[in-house]
Amino acid sequence: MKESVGVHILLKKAAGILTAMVLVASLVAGCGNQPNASQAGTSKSTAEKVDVSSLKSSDNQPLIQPGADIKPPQRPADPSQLPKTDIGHWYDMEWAGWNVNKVNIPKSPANGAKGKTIILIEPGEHPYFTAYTNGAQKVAIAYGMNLKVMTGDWSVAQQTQQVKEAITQRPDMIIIPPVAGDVAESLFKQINQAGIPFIASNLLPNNAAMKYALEWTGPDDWGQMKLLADKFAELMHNTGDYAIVRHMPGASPYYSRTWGVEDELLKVAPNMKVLDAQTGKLDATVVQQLVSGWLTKYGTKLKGLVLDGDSAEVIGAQQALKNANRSDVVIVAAGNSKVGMDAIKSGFLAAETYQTAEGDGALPVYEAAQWFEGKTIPPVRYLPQKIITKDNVNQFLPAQW
Amino acid sequence: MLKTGRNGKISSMVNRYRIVWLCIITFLVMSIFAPHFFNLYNFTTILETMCLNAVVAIGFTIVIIMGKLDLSIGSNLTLGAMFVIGFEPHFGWTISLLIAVISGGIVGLVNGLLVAKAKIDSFIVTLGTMTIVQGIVYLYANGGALYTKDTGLGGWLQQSFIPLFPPIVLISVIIILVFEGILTFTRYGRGFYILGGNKETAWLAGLKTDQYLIQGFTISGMTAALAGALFAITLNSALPDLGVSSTMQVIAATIIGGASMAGGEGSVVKSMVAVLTLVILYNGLTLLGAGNSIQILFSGLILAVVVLQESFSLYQRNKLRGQRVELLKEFSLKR
Amino acid sequence: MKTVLEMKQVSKKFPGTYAVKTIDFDVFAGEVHALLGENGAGKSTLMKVIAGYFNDYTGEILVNGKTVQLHSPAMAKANGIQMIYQELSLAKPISIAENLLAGRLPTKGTWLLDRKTLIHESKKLLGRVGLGHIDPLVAVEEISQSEAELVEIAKALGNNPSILVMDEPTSALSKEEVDRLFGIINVLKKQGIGIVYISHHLPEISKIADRVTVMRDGEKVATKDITDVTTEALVEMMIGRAAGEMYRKRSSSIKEDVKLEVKKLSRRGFFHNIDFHVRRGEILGICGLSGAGRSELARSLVGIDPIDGGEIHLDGTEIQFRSMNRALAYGLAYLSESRKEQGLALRLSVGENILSASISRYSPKDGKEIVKKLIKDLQVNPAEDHRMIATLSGGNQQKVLLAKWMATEPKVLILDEPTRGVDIGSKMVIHQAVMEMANRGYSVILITSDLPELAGLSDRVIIMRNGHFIGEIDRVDCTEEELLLAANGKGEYVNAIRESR
Amino acid sequence: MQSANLDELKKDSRSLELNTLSLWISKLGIFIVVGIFLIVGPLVSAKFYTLANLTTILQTVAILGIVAVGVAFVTYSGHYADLSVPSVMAFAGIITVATLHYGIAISLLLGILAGLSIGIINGFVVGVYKANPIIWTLAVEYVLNGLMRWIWGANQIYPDLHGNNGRAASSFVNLARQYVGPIPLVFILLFCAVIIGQLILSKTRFGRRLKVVGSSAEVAKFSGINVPLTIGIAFLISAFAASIGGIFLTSLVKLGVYSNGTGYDFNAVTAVVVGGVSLAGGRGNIVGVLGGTLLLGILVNVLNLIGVSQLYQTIVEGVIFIIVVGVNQKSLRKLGRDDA
Repeated sequence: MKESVGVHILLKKAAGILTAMVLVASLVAGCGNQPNASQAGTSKSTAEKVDVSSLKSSDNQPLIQPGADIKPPQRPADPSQLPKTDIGHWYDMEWAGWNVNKVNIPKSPANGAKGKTIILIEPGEHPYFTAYTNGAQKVAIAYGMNLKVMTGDWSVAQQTQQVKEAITQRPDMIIIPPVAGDVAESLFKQINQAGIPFIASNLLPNNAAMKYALEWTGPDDWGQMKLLADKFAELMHNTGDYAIVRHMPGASPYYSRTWGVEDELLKVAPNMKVLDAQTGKLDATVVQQLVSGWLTKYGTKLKGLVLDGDSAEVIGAQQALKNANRSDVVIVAAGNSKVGMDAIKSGFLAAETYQTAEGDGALPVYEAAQWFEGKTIPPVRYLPQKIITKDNVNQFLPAQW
Repeated sequence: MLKTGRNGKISSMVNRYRIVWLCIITFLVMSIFAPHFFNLYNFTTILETMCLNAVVAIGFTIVIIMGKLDLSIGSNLTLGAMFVIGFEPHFGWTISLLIAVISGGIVGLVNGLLVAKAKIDSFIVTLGTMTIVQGIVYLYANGGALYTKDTGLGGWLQQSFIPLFPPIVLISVIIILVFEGILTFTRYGRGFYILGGNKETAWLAGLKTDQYLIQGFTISGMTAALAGALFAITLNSALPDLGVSSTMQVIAATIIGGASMAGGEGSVVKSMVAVLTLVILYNGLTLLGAGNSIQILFSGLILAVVVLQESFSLYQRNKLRGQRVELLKEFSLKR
Repeated sequence: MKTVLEMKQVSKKFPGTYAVKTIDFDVFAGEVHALLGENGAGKSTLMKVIAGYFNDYTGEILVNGKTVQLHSPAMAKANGIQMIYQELSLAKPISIAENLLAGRLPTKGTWLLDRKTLIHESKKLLGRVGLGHIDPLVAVEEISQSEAELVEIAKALGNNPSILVMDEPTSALSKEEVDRLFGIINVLKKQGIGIVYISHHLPEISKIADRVTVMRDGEKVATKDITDVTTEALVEMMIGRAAGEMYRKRSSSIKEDVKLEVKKLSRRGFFHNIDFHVRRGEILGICGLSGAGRSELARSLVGIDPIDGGEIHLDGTEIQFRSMNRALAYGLAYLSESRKEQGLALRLSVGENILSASISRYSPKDGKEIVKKLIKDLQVNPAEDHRMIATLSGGNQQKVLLAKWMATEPKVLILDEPTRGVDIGSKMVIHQAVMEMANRGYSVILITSDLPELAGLSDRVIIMRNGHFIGEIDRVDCTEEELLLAANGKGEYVNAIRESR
Repeated sequence: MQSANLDELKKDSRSLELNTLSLWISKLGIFIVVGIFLIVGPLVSAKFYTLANLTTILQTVAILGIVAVGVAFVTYSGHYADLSVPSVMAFAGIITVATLHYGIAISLLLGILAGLSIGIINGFVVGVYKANPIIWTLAVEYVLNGLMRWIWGANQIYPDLHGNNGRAASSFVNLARQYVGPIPLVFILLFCAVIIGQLILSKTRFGRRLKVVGSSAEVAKFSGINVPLTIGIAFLISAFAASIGGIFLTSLVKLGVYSNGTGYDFNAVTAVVVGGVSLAGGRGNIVGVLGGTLLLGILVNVLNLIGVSQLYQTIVEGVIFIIVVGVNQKSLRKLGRDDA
């Protein structure tokens, strides 16, 4: 085959054209696939009140539910002095945002929600957040608001960049579920100083960060874990030792889903002792090795298991328990994915907390709409807390993610 | 760059400064198409975002020039971030910054010793230290995040006294230019190129090859830790998994920038321009509304195209190696 | 004559044996002192001691009368000792200038690089070896092999050494380039530099050397002036027994039938319109300078490189092949030029190397047998097939390489520099084996720049120059002078008409 | 010159005597370390040798073992490692789940074919164009990961247990939980992979060609070996093993998502290198890779039993990894088998 000497230069041109083509293609692809296309509001005129109570999440639960009106207890004198096993020690983390004086909060335009643009900065791609965005989209459409979504890659570096990019676009409102609670403060400060109102959501940031936000909405992780602990104590008849599979180090559930349970149990069932608490790194294999290690080490002394999540953790625990053919262990978990709901139905999982992902996404958009209409919104608003067990699991099917 | 193409043809000019063309093309495309792109605030954001990976790329490029590989840059970056925030309350910024950079240097030193003295492949050594340092970082704040009360320095770093160049960008660019100067214009710097080009030549020229290896890896550890520390200061906080995604991004950028894995070729400035290109691409795509998946897709495509173009042209050049020009003329005469 | 370098009772021990034992060796200023000996005679070890490779040698070394320690290349260089290596030691991706002045780049101030002086000085050095026209900032990977050899020599000259050690400097150079090198050496001699010259080319040594030292098995046999010693005496000293006539003409058993015929074979830019044939049992030599396209022709004959035209006929029928293993199946084998890069895989054992070209030919059992047989036939020493090839001497490695290609039972075996850098003893064994193969009906094509070998072994020689076939010497007893003339395009065997077409 | 008198040529003076310790290390290699931990195990916890504990150890590393056997071929061919393994695993898993409605057999086949297509691309670019394997497979990892996230987004693709093809879905889901007699299917697959891999490497012609290519690609080219094809097959085997591993992993976690294979690239390299396959190529064997994989499983188990926190474990794993590789490399050099 005849190779002309020119092929070398030809290839260089090809590489140049290919790269340029790839970049132009991004324009077309870019606009197309994100479900952010703001359909022109089909909603009625701005004045008319929008009824969202009819909206349903895919597990046919009402999308916007009145959260339990939980009031924070009195703040102990100096929480850091209290031992970790006393719930007061975690007061600032648990009740972040309640008693903090807001700073430089913009005034509401009070001219209705219709036509407003909201930018949602998702921390990263995960099935929970796909459902979260669906919920947010439903409410945005109902109010005729334009919701643009940016997705990160679970890294602080990426979210920092996206916050700045969101500010560049000068939206009317930003909704931001932070990648990490403790690191959120400098991001919130930037949005606040740019004069853009924003609502924090889903992950509890630290107390100091809350003074910049209009409001924080999301699950009361500490509260629902206490509920789960009460159910766990009831199922264990307040006796027997247990172990906890912890969340990823660095994220705030790392604390809430460990100490929330442990401190509550110390109060409710003092003679239930925690044998060990280790991170499962949200990985089925690591959880299996961890649980199997506990079963070998503690044998029948280990009566109960608390899991920080219900997908990879449930699968790992199932494998380990099957190998040790132990079916006497009472297992409870947080958050309700499809795998977890199946495990409840099959009886492997005794109970788990209900956390509506779509509701988690819908709530801040709803609150934004109220704010646009000039209503006052509370500093913190929780999602409803429910415990799913074998008998009420069917109400919550099919699972949202 | 201390090297010219033999034939001086445009093609070797284009090839040598390929990354600059790529950067300009990306910038133009994004300025035309991406909304809200063309404004001062966004440009400052782009430059600030570039700093983290560009400073990490300094040390990594030096290691690539030596013909080796350093996978531990992600963990060193996190180490720097955690130590600077962790030690600040006790010692203040300057000393904690020093501690962070020195601890990164120590990890680099260990890498260098294992590669130079124990003669273990650098891919393996740095894979091992990556896991170890990641463990240390988690252990340091027993899994938690760290944050500092004194947010003064962080604010100052991002204050744009000069438009477009806040202090963090100035510091990063200056460090990069200093290293580029050392690598191109000093005898010490040229040693890295000769070591990467041919280890025996360096040894026979009397260069202390083991010293260069150890110093190269130590610099890589220090610049990674410095980058992490500066980033953490702007954030006033640090997380144990801060540097996870940086490792691969820096490797991709350095190769796209023109460094070659075989050693003896690469420049710190070109790696910075490559990081800038990728950041412009990501920024533009985000403003166009494209999700994170498309950004990963594009950085992969660009890396693939660069690797393909380079290996294909090398493949062609080897085919024609040794061709005698006068015979070519004669051959075409006959047809 | 001032002694520039003197070694007294120098020895160097390797685990288990003495590589070099109690050597006295001296070099005068302005003298070329040749160092001769078989591989494994300790010649290269002695040379490395001088170059500062080892820090554990015993005995005393004096440079210009002063005792010195040569424990690292830097120390050797400091004492004015410069090495020129057989395998090139240039860094390919780096500019020529930086290679030339490696380790001592000129600086302005303490460490800032002085670019102007760098370019100026490297241009001067390149001028001394006739490469003045090349831009010193060009990368070494973009210049040709022979240019790189001359850059290597320029680099050594750069440190204005008082002692220059040259290890086989002419092995890859053509006749013209060798003459230019000898010119440079004579200039250096006049400048009073003492040169240690290591080579296997005996005719070369008689042309350039003033004194010669012969080593055998780690010990010095004798040091003689070149004038009062003959080539035969040298060979006898080297192998320690009667050299006999180096190349005994074998009774030619050439059969009439043509084994391989090539018509109008060409590859754009490498060789054009090559016609020749080889008969069964015949050894056809190809004579030509380096760069004449002989190796490229061989590579195309066995399918490593493609061809752009012409036909190849084996046993009368035309054969086509696009890959080397198709060619091997037809029985065309090629013993390649460089043993280290292309010939033997250093991390394989002797047995694995021997079978590496005929993997699909032998079952494991037959494989073992053929390896044993070939190790015996070629007297590979040590004769253990599981032994690592890296631990064998150069000569024995070359025998293993020949065994590798004999294992493929080729109809036509092409040999490219089969005995370069190989000691006399191994060279004999290889020649013996090649002649036996020819007697048994194999056809052999011999490409070599070792003219005595070419003249001695070939039954017929074709001549190539600049990619063209320019003539043929159809006489068994052709001499080196005729070959040399023909390779340079002169002499009666070259018919000018063909070349000008 | 009679050939006779050449015989008394003195024996080559540079013979190296082999010291027995390094001979043993290179022979047994990793199994010595595995043995040490098997002794330490019971000291740490009496119930180390219970069936449950051992099954868990093997089960948690079975999939990694299968993938490592594939990657071992790439390392053995002298091309470092295949960094596209995580995406290939996820891709094969997603395709299998997405095509379950055609029935389990066809969907498995399609899943494997999807993985193999990536292997063909890798094999072609690295084999023919000699692209740097680390950078090229890294680029493929990025592109494939980006593609999967763009097409399937982050929503998990569930095997639809209750839909019309529930049977295919349920048989898929318990693929990873299947038992053949007392032994889990995934063990059998691991041991088959190791045995077949070892046979391919040591007994077949391809294996011998791969050894020459691994030691020196240039020498292989000049020995008539089709080097691009041999390298291509090595990448194909890696992709094949990754696809099977990916399908089993997807079956284990009951859902297909782009992030399924995360972490398997470096863990596989760890198992391969600790198992004695040297990065320089042409050395080591597949049985060693099994040893390396088992070591990783036992190590984590012993550390859990001792009660070492997860945070410390990564440090211990890293330190042991470097020590084993260092000892391995030193013993090879002492045997004069390695010119490193």
